[in-house]
Amino acid sequence: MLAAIGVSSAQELFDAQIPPGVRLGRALALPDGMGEQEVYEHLKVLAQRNVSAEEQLSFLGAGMYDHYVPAIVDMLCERSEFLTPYTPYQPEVSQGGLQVMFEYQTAICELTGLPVSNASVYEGPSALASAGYMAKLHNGRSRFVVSAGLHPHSLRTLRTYAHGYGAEIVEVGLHDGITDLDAWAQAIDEQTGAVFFAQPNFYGAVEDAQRLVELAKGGGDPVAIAQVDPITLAILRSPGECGVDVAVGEGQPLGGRLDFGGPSFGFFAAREEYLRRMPGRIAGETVDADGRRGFVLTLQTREQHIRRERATSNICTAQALNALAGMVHLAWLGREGMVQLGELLLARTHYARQRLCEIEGVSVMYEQPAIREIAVRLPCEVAAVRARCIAAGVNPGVDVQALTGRAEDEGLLLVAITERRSRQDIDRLAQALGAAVRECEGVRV
Amino acid sequence: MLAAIGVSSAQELFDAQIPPGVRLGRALALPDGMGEQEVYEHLKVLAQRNVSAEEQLSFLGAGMYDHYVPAIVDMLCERSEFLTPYTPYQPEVSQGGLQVMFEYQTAICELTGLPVSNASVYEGPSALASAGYMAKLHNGRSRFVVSAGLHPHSLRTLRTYAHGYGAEIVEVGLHDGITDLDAWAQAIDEQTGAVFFAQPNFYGAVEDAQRLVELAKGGGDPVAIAQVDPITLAILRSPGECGVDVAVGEGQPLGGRLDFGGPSFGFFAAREEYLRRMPGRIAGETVDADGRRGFVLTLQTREQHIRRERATSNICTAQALNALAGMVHLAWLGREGMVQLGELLLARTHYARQRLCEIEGVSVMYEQPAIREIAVRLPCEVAAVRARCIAAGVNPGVDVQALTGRAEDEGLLLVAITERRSRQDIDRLAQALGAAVRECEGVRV
Amino acid sequence: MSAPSVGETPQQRERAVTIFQKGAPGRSAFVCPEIDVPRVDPLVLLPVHLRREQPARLPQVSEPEIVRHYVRLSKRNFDLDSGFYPLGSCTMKHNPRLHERVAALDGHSRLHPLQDAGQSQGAMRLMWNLQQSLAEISGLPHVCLQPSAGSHGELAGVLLTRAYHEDRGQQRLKVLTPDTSHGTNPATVSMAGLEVVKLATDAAGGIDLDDLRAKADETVACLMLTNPNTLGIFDPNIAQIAEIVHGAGAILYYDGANLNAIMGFSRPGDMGFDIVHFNLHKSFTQPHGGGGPGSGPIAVSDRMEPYLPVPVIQERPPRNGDGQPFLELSEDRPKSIGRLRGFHGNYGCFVRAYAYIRSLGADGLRDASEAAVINANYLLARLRQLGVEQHLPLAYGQLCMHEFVLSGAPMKRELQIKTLDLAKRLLDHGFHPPTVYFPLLVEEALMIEPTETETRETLDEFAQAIADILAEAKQDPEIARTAPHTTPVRRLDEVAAAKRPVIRQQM
Amino acid sequence: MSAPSVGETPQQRERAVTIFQKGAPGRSAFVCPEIDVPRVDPLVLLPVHLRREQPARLPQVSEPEIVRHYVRLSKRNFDLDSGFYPLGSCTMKHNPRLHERVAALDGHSRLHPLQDAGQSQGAMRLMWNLQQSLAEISGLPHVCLQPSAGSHGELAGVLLTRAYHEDRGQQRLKVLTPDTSHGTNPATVSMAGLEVVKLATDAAGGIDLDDLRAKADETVACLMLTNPNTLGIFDPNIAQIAEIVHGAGAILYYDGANLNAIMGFSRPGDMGFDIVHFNLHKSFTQPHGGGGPGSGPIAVSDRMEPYLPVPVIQERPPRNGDGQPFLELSEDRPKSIGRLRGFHGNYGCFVRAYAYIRSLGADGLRDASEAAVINANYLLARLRQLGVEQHLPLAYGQLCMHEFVLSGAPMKRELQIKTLDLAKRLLDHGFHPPTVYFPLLVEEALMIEPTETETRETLDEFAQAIADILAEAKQDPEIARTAPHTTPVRRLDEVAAAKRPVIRQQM
Ligand SMILES: Cc1ncc(COP(=O)(O)O)c(C=O)c1O
Ligand SMILES: Cc1ncc(COP(=O)(O)O)c(C=O)c1O
Repeated sequence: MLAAIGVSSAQELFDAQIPPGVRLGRALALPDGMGEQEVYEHLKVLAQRNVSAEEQLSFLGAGMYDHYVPAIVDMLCERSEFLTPYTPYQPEVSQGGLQVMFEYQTAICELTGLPVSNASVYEGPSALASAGYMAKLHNGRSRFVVSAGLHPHSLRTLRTYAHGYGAEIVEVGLHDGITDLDAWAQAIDEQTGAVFFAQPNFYGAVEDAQRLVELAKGGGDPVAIAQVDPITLAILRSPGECGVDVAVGEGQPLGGRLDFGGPSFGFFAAREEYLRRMPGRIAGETVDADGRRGFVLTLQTREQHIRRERATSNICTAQALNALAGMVHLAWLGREGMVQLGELLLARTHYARQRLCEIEGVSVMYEQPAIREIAVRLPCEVAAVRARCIAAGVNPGVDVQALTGRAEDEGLLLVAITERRSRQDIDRLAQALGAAVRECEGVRV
Repeated sequence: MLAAIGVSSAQELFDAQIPPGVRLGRALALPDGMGEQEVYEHLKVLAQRNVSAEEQLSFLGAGMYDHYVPAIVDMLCERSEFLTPYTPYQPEVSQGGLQVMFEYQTAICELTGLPVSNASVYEGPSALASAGYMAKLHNGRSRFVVSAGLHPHSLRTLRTYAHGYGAEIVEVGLHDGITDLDAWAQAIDEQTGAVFFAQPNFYGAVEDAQRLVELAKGGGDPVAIAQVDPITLAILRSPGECGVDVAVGEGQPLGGRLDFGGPSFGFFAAREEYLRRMPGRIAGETVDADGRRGFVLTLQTREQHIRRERATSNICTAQALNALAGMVHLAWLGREGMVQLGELLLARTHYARQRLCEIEGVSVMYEQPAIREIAVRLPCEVAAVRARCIAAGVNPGVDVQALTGRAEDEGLLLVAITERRSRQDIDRLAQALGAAVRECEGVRV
Repeated sequence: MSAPSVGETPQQRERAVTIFQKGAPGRSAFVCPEIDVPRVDPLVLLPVHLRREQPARLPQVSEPEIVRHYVRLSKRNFDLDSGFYPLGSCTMKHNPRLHERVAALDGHSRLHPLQDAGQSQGAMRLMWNLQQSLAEISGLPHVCLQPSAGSHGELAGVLLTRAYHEDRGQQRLKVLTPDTSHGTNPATVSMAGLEVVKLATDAAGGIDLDDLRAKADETVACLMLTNPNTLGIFDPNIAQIAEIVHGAGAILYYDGANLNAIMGFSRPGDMGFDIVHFNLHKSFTQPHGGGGPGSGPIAVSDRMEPYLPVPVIQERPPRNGDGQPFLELSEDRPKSIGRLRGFHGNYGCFVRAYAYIRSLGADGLRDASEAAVINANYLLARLRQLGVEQHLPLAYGQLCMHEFVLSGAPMKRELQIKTLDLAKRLLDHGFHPPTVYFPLLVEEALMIEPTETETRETLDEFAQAIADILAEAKQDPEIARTAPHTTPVRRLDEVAAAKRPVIRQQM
Repeated sequence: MSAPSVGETPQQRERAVTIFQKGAPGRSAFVCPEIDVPRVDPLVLLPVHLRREQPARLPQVSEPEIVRHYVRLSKRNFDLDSGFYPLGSCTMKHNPRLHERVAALDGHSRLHPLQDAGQSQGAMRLMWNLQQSLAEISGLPHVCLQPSAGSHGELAGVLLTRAYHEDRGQQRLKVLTPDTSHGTNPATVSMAGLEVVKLATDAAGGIDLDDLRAKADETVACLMLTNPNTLGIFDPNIAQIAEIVHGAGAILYYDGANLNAIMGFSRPGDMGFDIVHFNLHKSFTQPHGGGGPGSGPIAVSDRMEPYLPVPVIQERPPRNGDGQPFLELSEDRPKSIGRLRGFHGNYGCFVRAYAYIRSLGADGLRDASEAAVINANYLLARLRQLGVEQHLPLAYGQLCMHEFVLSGAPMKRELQIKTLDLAKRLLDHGFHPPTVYFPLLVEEALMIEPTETETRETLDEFAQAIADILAEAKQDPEIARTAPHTTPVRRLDEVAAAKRPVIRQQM
């Protein structure tokens, strides 16, 4: 091949192009390569140094959840035809991927009750931050009012982005576990470009989303942005029904692995008027030269490769495969199934709330409804209690304050209940937590 | 749908066809059905009650081996297009499967050095028994001479089949771990229809296969049938080169999981003259109506669906998917790779032989070469030594006598070394075995 | 490669090239682990006279080449996940992917067959539970899971009947099989050293009782039967058949390939059968893999039990401290016919079948059979509605169980297309054809088994395709006679293949 | 469905029907676990005013329907495992399946991101090792793995430069990008609240140094560059460029999308770059998934380190008794730009990239870049040999790095087919076309990146296909202009799609 190129060595090819001053001139200081078997063994050893949700009875949640992902999701996502293509730049040979995007958009529209959806963004928190950018492009205002009920990662990501595109953030606190309605109403004014809240919020509490939007729209004309948990949307009043303008969220509960936090997908849906300012790919329907129905990436004039610095977002590679997983999971759950699942989670979370609050000294954080996650207040150091539970084989959930850093969150434990956690598992949790609390109380006394 | 059929209920459909006397009339006494998640959890609990080769350092072999199966094998075998079709009865839409069979046959011919191969049979021992049936069809003689070096399962399966198709079995013992050549020569006469031996034999020893065949052909005109281990065939003199007529074997080392013993595949290769008496499917090359190269199931007049009671075998469903795994594994190992692998196993097995025989009281069973399995003699009860090793986290191999039931096999431990067992692993084995032997010796004294 | 013509599909343009014709010297995928032990001269470890002379000419290809080769090849297959596959007698029902997931768990897939009993109780329990389930489903109490496929189960069964009679000092050499029987039945009989005697089929599609009575004497070892039979007809005289066979001192063998018709509705044991084989790869949805693996467990009555193959699982008192009976494999059975293969059978298939049975449960299995029978009858009715019957009449009866057989004889006469042509033309419509030319006693047979996992929409489309092909043939039979037109290759010359067999890549 | 015509392929015959148009009421795949806790009125647990009014109209389909639907859909995609995919700037190299296997291990795939540090040391170690490797490969010591893709890494980088300058009390609002830059670069600049200033390309395909000198002043925050650039040209003036930019007090940002050209040969850090983003889904073979997931870690120089996003991994003294440093995620970084997303980044992609780096090792990575550059130059030479150059000249230079850009302008003029037509006609030949119409400064651009994992045979076939298409166009340009002819759908009307957008299934 070198002869065909007209050089006598590969080195020549590089030397002809890379100036001497910037040649590396030595081997990279990396370990030698290994055969497949050795790499497998090495990665397996690393995996064994982690404790997975498959080995430990775990109630961790706070943004990522151990839902049961049906086998067909893996099977479909592993198909070369879905796994290995690039973004569908040649629609004639990408109808599979494009139709999946179209179906996914349909599903997200149905879930959120909003008329338009893109084909996925990176993940939840950055989706929220991107919604802020879209709001800024929409009305040019740079005052954002945010509920403290947002996931702390969302809040921080929004701050990072907002510092970039120039927006100031006003935080509204909670009352009995949900956004303080009075403070919320007061904070929102005519200068407010967008308002943000989470449903259910980070603490698991169901907000009165409709009221939040009404109050927001009463105080000005902000873009109302909700970060929603998709698994709850079959039973919870939908963003569309609540008057929300933009609904975003973390898609991991739909077909996603835990994967130590990623990759998953973010979803992004909005009212019609935002269509041409949406970030990301959008698949649209059309016909081919012979009149066959087909799908293409559409409204690309929003996008970076066409509009460059005037693009509505910089996103390019998104999360198509994860969105496929989400779509397949949704089809598998089905119309009635997803409602049944919602009711199951609601019932089990209620049971967990009751069982945990039977423990001496443990109380519920709020009186609000909760669907698959609940925050309880412990009478002693959360870290110590957690350590004891974990030693007993039960990971009781997330230490809230460690994540939020808020003083008022001291003692809060966030417990996630998925369909994989049976009544028996919840009883085991109650027992372990009870024992741990008693021990810690004993130590304190 | 019932209306279209013209019945008013499903019950009617059944009652019209199944006479009252043989209706079940009650529900089956089986547990209720479960959702996917519950079935998964149940099967996982069962899996956890097994100790897999992934969890335990294991030197078990004796017919099934823990070789490293590359990831592409799983990926290809899980593709719907290979996993879910039936036997390729419609060649125009089965060219994938048929070409794989054709390639597989080529690979088996190359490995065995024989010109014809079928597309797989069930597994190793029954492949040997089927070869006996073919020999009987070939020359009508019903006296079989077998080496005691055959795998005990092969020997027993052959007996079962032979009782059916009518053949008497004369067993020839071993000498220094390999077939006793004198006894072998003596046992074979003009009435002998077939002779059977294993290469390497059950005890891991490499036979002088060429000599065995020479002696057999010297004593009469039997069909010479060898059961061979495919993983050794890249370095070992091939059956074809040794004058063997029929080579069969267990295909599990090629692309197979352990699967607690199955499914795997059996391979079956022979000299040209046996082609029209081979059992099983055979893919052959042809052309289509436009002259394109294509593949079909061929020589079907041997088979049960055409020839019925005069078929050369009753086999129908065989092991196509496992044969695909084998073919992919072989392509992955490649021409040089398989030789390198053979040399690696040879070297490591030699090392293991040395390390184990350094243990006081442990001796090697034979002086013959061994490629990836070796039998050593312990000075004390094998069961007791094994139990101690297992308690120490090392499964040292197979208790030979428990499998063969032969008095002379007392004290024998059969140790399998695959490329997944490193020098360090072998050292760990030597240490565990040494300690166990010392303890058992101590107990005995 | 010449310029793509519009008439040729992309796959047709691609010529078949085997993996042996690809690659180049020096290419490979495998990186062999280093020899980490002290070097010893390999010729000392394995002397030259034992070493291979001619290297095995395996492929020399990189991993990307392997992947691309086989992925492309896979696309030249029709598969059940992509389309309707109504292959009669094969029960092409949906293969749930959950089964692949659980079968792949390390504790199942990486478990060595000689792992100590104490460290494989999960596997033994699974096998035990599966045995109990199959016993209940078949109405026969003793199960051996060992046989590798249906035909292997048949061999086990026929050897069992031999052992049974021999144990009673009887030499019974004849096996009765109806002319509708599957080819494996007579082939098995020969392999087991017995002799086939054919039974005639009566006008209703069942066994001709007179013929049976005439032939069922003290030389008969057993009768092999599937019920419903390969015509999809449940033999209304099954009770009398059993009586006659048993009356003659012979054994009744049930070929379980058609079990999908009757699960939870009727049981071979209750019909009087002594032995049944199951095809886990049919009724219990082990994927077919393009021709295996399968699994063919057998269940038998008390009197056959002593002869069951070894090993069998036995329950012992609890040992692991978990209060559960300890399970063990035992080879200690003096009257056993012996082993049929290595180890304990196709465990990987057991896992899938067991997962299936636990998923469906008692009601689900019954529902499956019910839906299978409804689907078959619906499709039959739909074909009638479309007037297909005129050219493709039902061979026997009015209703059917889970499958039915049409005769293509009128079609051949009137429309000048054969069953084979119809089948090939169905390929152009994106359907896998039914089983053709079987059973042998039906002229130009077309054997259709839709299974329970197909939707009504699919059945409607399939019926319409058949009607369309018949209509097309009325206009121009040549289209079907030269079909298929759009498959990766067109009609293949099977005669040439058999005449001068090329069965491996020339190098 | 009408009768299959011979001119239409089977896939063309099949009309697109979404999953929402399939199924029927009552059908479903999911069996919900029973409510195993005491029943409480659901309306008490979640009052009606919080409940959904209109049900979400999700599909009502059985599992077999879902499987068949999506398997069939998958077959309407072109994929890398089945064919050559020389999409310039996208590095479509083979995706080893080992990576999928290891990423699926429970300890990786089922690990919760908030699992306690003591119970996730394997994951932290993997991330740490990956960071160290990326630092060595790029020549920049500090790595943050968090960004979700290349563009996200760019955002991180531009925010870092802002933070850097702000920390020095400087308001620098301009970002220089060459006109060859990828669209994500200018788009990112705007999102970060800065302003794009375009730089001209010189005759050799590099940055116009005069233009750079004129624009590099104290208002400039940074220069964003990829090197080799999107023309496949390694900028020979890179040292001067760095000098000029640094001289102006600005930061040098490296868009790492083209890293596959130089691994082990040259390092952005050594060229003077302060920040680099990696595309693990390009250079490090994370599969593209039809449009993600990706992962876009960044590496930075010492002076940028204080501003890195949180969290970062830190080494602490051993704690688990294994003698290994204990690794922890820390958010305690006062000057950090903050978080860019939830949790720690796309760990699943890290596993694959890490497996890749360990598989190849130092030499393997260098070999990969070497082969990528050889393959690109070989393909270029091959096209020249076939006389393609006449119609499709190389846009700049004589040699190239890992990719090259042809101009279709002469072809359009002389043969009356556009780059788009050539691309569409390549589809009929079974090849994925190169990137087209990018970079923008090349008329009718065709950007070809073969990658290192393709064989010479494939490159030869591809070159031949291009030559054939040109020859065919000479005879009859209409064939290419109406191409593709054999794909599942033919050329699609993108204008109509955008004019009246239908972006979800009407129900
Ligand atoms: C009626 C009948 N009996 C027996 C068999 C043989 O089963 P197997 O292929 O599993 O050996 C079949 C398979 O098609 C069959 O249809
Ligand atoms: C040169 C260049 N820069 C940046 C990007 C953006 O990367 P990503 O798609 O990962 O966001 C791309 C992707 O095509 C690219 O080619």
